[in-house]
Amino acid sequence: MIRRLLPHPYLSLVLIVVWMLLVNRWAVGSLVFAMMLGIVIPLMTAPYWPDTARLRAPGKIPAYLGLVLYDIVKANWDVAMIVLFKPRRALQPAWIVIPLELRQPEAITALASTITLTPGTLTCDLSEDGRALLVHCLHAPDPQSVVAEIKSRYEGRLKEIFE
Amino acid sequence: MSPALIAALPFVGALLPGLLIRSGRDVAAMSCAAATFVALLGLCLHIPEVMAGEVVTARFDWLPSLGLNASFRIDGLGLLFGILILGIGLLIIAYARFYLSRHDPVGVFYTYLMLFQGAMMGIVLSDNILLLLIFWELTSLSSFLLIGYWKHLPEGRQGARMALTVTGLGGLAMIAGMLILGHIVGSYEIGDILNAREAIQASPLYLPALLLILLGAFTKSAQFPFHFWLPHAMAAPTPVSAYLHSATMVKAGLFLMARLWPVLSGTPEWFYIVATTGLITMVLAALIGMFRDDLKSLLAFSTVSHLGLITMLLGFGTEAAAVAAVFHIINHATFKAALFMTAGIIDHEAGTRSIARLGGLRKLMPITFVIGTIAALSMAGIPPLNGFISKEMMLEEATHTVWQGNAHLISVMATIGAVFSVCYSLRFIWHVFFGPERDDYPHKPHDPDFGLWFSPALLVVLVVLIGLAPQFFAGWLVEASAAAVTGAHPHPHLALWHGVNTALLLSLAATVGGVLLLVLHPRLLALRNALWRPDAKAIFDATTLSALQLAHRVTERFSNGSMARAFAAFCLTVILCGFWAFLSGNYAGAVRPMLPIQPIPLIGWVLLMVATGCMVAFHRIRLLALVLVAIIGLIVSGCFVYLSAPDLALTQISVEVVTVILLLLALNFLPKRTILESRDGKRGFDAFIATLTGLGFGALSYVVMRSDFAMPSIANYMLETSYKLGGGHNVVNVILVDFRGYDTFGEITVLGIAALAIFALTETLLAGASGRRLRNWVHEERRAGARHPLLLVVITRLILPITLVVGVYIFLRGHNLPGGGFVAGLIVSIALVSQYMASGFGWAQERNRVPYHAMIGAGVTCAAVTGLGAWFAGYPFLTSTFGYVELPGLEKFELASAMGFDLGVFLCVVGAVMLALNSLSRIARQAGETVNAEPMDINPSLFKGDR
Amino acid sequence: MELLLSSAIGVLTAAGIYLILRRRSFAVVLGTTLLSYAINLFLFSTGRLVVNQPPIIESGVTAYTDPLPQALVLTAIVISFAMTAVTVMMALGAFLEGGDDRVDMPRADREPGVSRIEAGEGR
Amino acid sequence: MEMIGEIIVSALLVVGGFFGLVGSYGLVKLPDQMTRLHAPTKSATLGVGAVLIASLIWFPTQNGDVTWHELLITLFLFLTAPVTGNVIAKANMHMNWRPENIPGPAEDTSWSTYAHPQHDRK
Amino acid sequence: MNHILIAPVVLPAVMGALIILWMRADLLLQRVFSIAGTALLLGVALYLNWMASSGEVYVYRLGNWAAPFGIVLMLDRLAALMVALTAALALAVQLYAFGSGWDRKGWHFHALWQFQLMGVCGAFLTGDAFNLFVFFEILLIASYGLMIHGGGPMRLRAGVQYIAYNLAGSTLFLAALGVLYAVTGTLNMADMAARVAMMPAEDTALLRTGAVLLMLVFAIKASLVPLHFWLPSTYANAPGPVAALFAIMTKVGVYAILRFYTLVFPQDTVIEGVVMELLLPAALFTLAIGQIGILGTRNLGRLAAFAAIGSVGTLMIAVSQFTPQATTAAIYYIIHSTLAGAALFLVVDMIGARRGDLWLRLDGVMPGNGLIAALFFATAIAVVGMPPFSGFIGKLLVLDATRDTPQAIWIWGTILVTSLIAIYGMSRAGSLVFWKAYEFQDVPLAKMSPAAARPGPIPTKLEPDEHIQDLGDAASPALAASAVGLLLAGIVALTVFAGPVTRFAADTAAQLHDPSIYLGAVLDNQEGTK
Amino acid sequence: MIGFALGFAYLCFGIAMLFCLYRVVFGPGIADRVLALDTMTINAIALLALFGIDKGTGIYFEASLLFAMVGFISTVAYGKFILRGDIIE
Ligand code: NA
Ligand code: NA
Repeated sequence: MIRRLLPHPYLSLVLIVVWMLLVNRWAVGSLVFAMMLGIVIPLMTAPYWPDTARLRAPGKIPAYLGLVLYDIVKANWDVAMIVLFKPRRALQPAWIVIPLELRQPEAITALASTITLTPGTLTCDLSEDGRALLVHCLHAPDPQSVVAEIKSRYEGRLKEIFE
Repeated sequence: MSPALIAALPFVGALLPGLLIRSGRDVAAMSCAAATFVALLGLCLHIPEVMAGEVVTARFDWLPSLGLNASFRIDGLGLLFGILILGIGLLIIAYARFYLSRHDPVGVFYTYLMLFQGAMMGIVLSDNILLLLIFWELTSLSSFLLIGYWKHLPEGRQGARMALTVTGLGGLAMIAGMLILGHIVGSYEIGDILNAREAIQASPLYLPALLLILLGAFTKSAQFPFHFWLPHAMAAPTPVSAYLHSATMVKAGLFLMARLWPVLSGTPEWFYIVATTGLITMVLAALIGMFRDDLKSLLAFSTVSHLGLITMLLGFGTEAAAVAAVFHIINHATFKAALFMTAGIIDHEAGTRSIARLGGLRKLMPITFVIGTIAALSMAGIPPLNGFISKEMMLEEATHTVWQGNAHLISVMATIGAVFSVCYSLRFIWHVFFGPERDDYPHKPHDPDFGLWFSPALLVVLVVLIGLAPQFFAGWLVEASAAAVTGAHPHPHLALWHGVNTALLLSLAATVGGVLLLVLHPRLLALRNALWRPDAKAIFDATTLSALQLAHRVTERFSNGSMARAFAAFCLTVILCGFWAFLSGNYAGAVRPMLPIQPIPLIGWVLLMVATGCMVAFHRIRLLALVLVAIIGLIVSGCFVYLSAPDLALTQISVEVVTVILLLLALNFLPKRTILESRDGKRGFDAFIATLTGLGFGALSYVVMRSDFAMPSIANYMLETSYKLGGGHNVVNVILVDFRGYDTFGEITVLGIAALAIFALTETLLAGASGRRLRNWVHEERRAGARHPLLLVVITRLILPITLVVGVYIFLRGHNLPGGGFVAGLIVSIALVSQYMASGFGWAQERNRVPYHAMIGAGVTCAAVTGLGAWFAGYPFLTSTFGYVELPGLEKFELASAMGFDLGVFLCVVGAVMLALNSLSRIARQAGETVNAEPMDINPSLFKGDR
Repeated sequence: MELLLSSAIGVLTAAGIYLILRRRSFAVVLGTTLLSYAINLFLFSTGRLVVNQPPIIESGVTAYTDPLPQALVLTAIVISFAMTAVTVMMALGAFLEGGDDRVDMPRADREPGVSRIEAGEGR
Repeated sequence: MEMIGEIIVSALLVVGGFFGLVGSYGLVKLPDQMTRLHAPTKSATLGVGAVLIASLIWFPTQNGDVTWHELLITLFLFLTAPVTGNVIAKANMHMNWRPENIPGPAEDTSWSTYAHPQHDRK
Repeated sequence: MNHILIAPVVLPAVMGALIILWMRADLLLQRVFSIAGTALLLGVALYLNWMASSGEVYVYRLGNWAAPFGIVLMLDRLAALMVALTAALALAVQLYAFGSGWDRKGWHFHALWQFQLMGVCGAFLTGDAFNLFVFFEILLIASYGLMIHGGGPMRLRAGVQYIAYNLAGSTLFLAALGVLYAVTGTLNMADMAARVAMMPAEDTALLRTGAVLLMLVFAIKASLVPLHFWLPSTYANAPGPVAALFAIMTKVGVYAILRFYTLVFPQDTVIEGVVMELLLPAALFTLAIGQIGILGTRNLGRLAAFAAIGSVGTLMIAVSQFTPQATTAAIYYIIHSTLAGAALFLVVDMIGARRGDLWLRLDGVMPGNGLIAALFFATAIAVVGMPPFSGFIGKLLVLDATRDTPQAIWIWGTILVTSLIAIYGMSRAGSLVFWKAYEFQDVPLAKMSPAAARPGPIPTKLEPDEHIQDLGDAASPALAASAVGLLLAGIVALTVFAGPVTRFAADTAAQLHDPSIYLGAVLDNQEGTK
Repeated sequence: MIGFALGFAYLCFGIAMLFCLYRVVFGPGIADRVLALDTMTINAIALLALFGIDKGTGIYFEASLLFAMVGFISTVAYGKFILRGDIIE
């Protein structure tokens, strides 16, 4: 019953937050309306999200987000320096392949997004069998270390959260 | 019987053959004859009154403001022509019954004939010149139909068109002439006009009116130089020729001259134009007629000649000449109709009308011989036949007439004309009936049945009787009609014998000369064949052909299907007219101060300029052009934000993205590049026009922005009352859903219609040739495998619901903040589009439960019903109301009826956008697109175990 | 600012007209799109230019820009969107049916018995 | 308090402006299409993010109204940036790169951009 | 407040919406409801005429807003007449569409038809300049849909031209409205009139520009040379009944010119002469180009289109005089040319269905059919303005109304000379089409079934899970012919009752040329509004 | 101080816009231009936010939000067009 009423509970939560951010007012009426939306809209869009995302350890999400945020700021600075000061010829771009252990689409998406959002790396493609990500690095003198860092720093954590 | 009824009877008769044709040819003919007979009877009943000098009138108001009324009159002239038309008409109906073959559609023939008869009766009985004009043109039309009656004959088609063109030309001139005449008199009633001789002849417009009216009369009566159409009208069946082209229609011109004789004649202009034209026509046509080989052609030219004779008489402007003219009208009608019927009999029985192939018919066709000979002798003016008398009168008048101080010119010329006339008349007799019998006639000739010779025989009897006792048989009619023509009361004494006078001597000379010419005919013919002579038909054909080609060229120039030409004309027109309008007014100068230019708007301006320039430079790379469209749209939206129009910015940017998506969908099937086709010169010209237009419009907008409202804008009221009376803080939204909600109602209808049109077009395309072409479609471009990338699909699963929430927010807050039903609809559409882009339209569509058609219908209905709701409160359509509602436990919120309206807008927008996308997607699927089973290409969670 | 906007309107118009004068329907569509930008800006500017006075009633604020042209432009935008959609579709249809995306009517529209190849109007 | 708010906001604005500029500069400076793709999707993200956060902080310090709208936009940008980067990268791969010049994922497979989806149905 | 004023707009709108909502897959239902809707519209229109005949001008204040702030609908004699003409024309032509089977050659014919009527009626009734634009767009977009109904390469190509040209026209419309608003600060036509009358004489340049640009917009709709380029291919390629309905479309432009330049910009205001000086030469050229086109074209469909242009020329000559007498003539001619033009398009369509094409060739004769030939000749006579039909009377009225103008000689000369060209062209066309072959027996009318020969596209699905009901061979040539007969009957009635009609037209013209009642109705006495 | 910071940020994003324009004009590829458009959108959002701070109003929030959505949708659309031709297959 709950499953049928709330096909994607986390989505419902997100929507409630989004509505409250939108109306910009903490009032009971708004919350009630937000909850109505949180129920109705996922029901309406449920056909387009047929399978369900499982979260094994949702509690670890904030820590992960903090880590990513920190990495974004740090990497931004690095990339800025590269852009500003590194001569074109000294730039060593590289394609790297990241073998995936994650299986859930949502988890892979999270990983890919993290890679893209942290400057210097960019998720370009998924392999045909879904077991590897193609990542482009702006400046990677040592591509293998990048692969290792991504796998340990992000994939591992995401695996804990999702699977 | 009322004159109106007499004029109407033939038209009633015209309906009968159509209704009765299934009963057979005889019934059709009988019914027409009956109608004609009744009309004739009705007319004759008025003879006593007319003889007593009365004018019988009937009048119905038709279009009094114009002066066009259905007024009819019977006076002597009308009586004369009426008797001719109906009397000869009766004979023609009988004659035609036997003349037409069983293959000819007789019902059609009689209908046309009766239409014509009615039109003629209308002309002669009209008491209003505008009404007369109507009947006048009707004769042209019905004669067009009759000449073209034998549709298989090309000469029939050409002759009919020629007749219509020439008489149509005259008719149009006459319209102008009659309108001028009516303008001078102040009335179009003939009764009034006939009393206004002084006013007319004193008017400066007299000459134009005269010329225009005479142009009509001359073309109708085939006067030089419009004489050429009549012989070509001989393609009509002989009964038609006999009726229209000898006895009636061609006399309409004469009738008109006679009708207006009291007010138009008597001036030098009249004399020189009319008499001279008549004289030339008489002589020239007789000369041509002498050499014609075709019997009907000979008769046609003789008709032209005789019409010229009568015209000349009318042109003399004296009462005696008018009497002669009237009398000759009668005589000519009798003998010429008889002659045409004779020619028709010969054609019918011998199978040819060519004089060269005839001869010696005297013994084979004795009855025809007698009839034809008597009629032809009358035409030649041989006593004691009626033609002689009127010709004598003509010569008599001619001797009294002085032309430019020359006392003999006219009589000499008239005599020469008479010589020719005698010649062709005798030739008709001699070359057809006399000489040896031949053995090479197309058919073995013999006299026809009684039905066919009865009518001409009757006419010939009249020829003889009038000749022998003119005063008894025709005097009264001539007197009455001459009285009507001249307006005086002449008492003509018609007699066979006037004693020996100049006219008789001239007549004698003419007869002798005619015989002499007949003897010399073969040599003259050879001489004439050796001479160059203008071929009127060739000239006419060349004229019409070049007119046709000219018209074609002009038409091509003004509609050659070139869009660029159309647009160039459009731009130039707008620019020239706009400049002219501006410069011809008073410009008070720029009054409003300008806003200072800030750096960021300046950068925006640079962006816009460069992007627009790139657009022109790169437009042939179509995808790039679309990217540039998006950039321009972005900057324009930014401009709206900067200049205090947040709602505009929202709408502009969301519309732009949907537009780009539609364009991308279409571009998938269109060529990806535009070929460079225009030459440099053309591009230069286009650039010139574009620059001119841009300068003009830019300047206009500058002037507008620097000017002030001449009077306070109505927008101030809206700002004041938007919240108080409209219940919304967002004035733009209140204007949209309340002040000008009706506009918005129209606007969403436009959107809905657009989607319907797109859908309908798609279906048509798919069902037609395009559908077949699409089934074999091969995409030009190499395609990647990334159909539904995982990343996109997963993110969209979040984006879609979030965007929907945003849509709800924008929808609800629109009345007070930027937003509203329209933008919300677009946002929801965009959200759905993102879903379709992620997982494909087909896949997503299968999960959609709302038909888009229904959304559009429901949207329009919802808006309309919200609007109509106001009726129940007694208010006009779209009157909105609002209130503040408080539900327990929740804070107060506003509920405006305009929200119902906005909901309609919302539904319509979503339905329309989605239906359009649906259509494009259907095209793609027709072109071999498949529908994916899974929402994403690669779903690693579905792959179990190791690879 | 008025100069910037009016010159922008002029340039958009000129570019739009130039594109409309091309011979292929896609360019014409692009041209009409540019033209509609130009006209929207123009219509908007008839309320005269004002910075940061959006027509949204707030207490204490007295100066607002003219809201009426904005409402008119909104209507115009929507309508021109609908028109563009139909034009695009029709251009696509004409291309699919006729095999080329010219806008000029071929001679076969006006002359009997002219095939497109003959008239030099193939793809 | 107001002063501190102003300082933070100013700092965030400067930071945002800097990264925004650098991101777009990278678009001009970087040598090929793949490297150019890095600059804007990152620096611009932080650049805009900083400005939005500045805005988020600015309003409460000025008039006490808290507005969370900017957070929403930031969220939205962070959510969508990976997708746009991904799509443009794929487009680049499709248009400008041959599969041979990119390291392959494993034996027998290729990157999805170069693959052909199998499970389509008519 | 009389709610019936909004009916000519809401009725077709709701009818169109309902057709989409509930009957989109059922042609029979569509036919029934569509024709019922049109008939009802005609009834409403006649009632409106009865109302307007009192001489009063009725106002309907939408949203209950006072003028000039809200939008108003205005009913005067002219508006009522135009609405009635539209409804009558639509009814007859709709019967033809049934009879010829055109309505089943594609989708949404009836919905688009109703929306087209909505647009046309709305344009006639509105009293607001911008709302006029909106309704122009409605009628245009519906006409785009109708114009390409049935598809085909040439028709679609012509459709692209039609829509592109009119997009440019709409752009110009907005520009003109923008200028007028920027000067007068209002959109309500009556209010604008009042403000124009008070306009200072030293600042007229912008107002003049706006007035002229607006005139050009209407000139496009009316297809005045040199803004006529869109018309020939459009009308010639449009489906017969659609082209026939379009006979009212050019009249919308003419109506708007009449309305605006008698009400808002009458001749005696500061913008004096600005329109007259342009309009008359354009009208004369239009007449000439149209009539020359009748002779110069090689296609019967284009011939009908050029005839439409020619009729606009004659009409605009009368309009350009802006005198009550000339306006009377114009109003009479509007009715005449609408009926005659529509009838001509229908007859041409019948010929096309019969003959396969419409080229005017020597060998292009159609199998004889007396009825079609008779209909063609009757229509042609009406169109070229020969007696006995209303075209002649209309022409007389125009000639009569223009005789005192300084340009009379040009006007008369052009009208009369081009009439001759048209007569020759029309007779040539008719004789080429009907007279070449000689059939001894007529092919029965029943064999003429245009749509039956070419079955329409009937897709299996409209939207998912929606199946379409096919009426099969739904064409009825007799119905089609009677529809033409109805139009001709209208022409005959217009001829016979020319007196009463011109009296009505004169009253209408008088009302137009004395806008005080109109202005008073809108601007004074606004009790009950918000 | 905030004024200077605002001016600096305005300038940065303004110049950033011009940098994007450079890529629009000189490409060379279509993907470069799409990327430039995407970046422009983001810069525009920043400019909107700056404008809001400058004028002390939150009224332009909806526009920013919509810019973000539209930037995303159009970039994906162009990308899909390059990849597949049909963007909603
Ligand atoms: Na709004
Ligand atoms: Na992005």
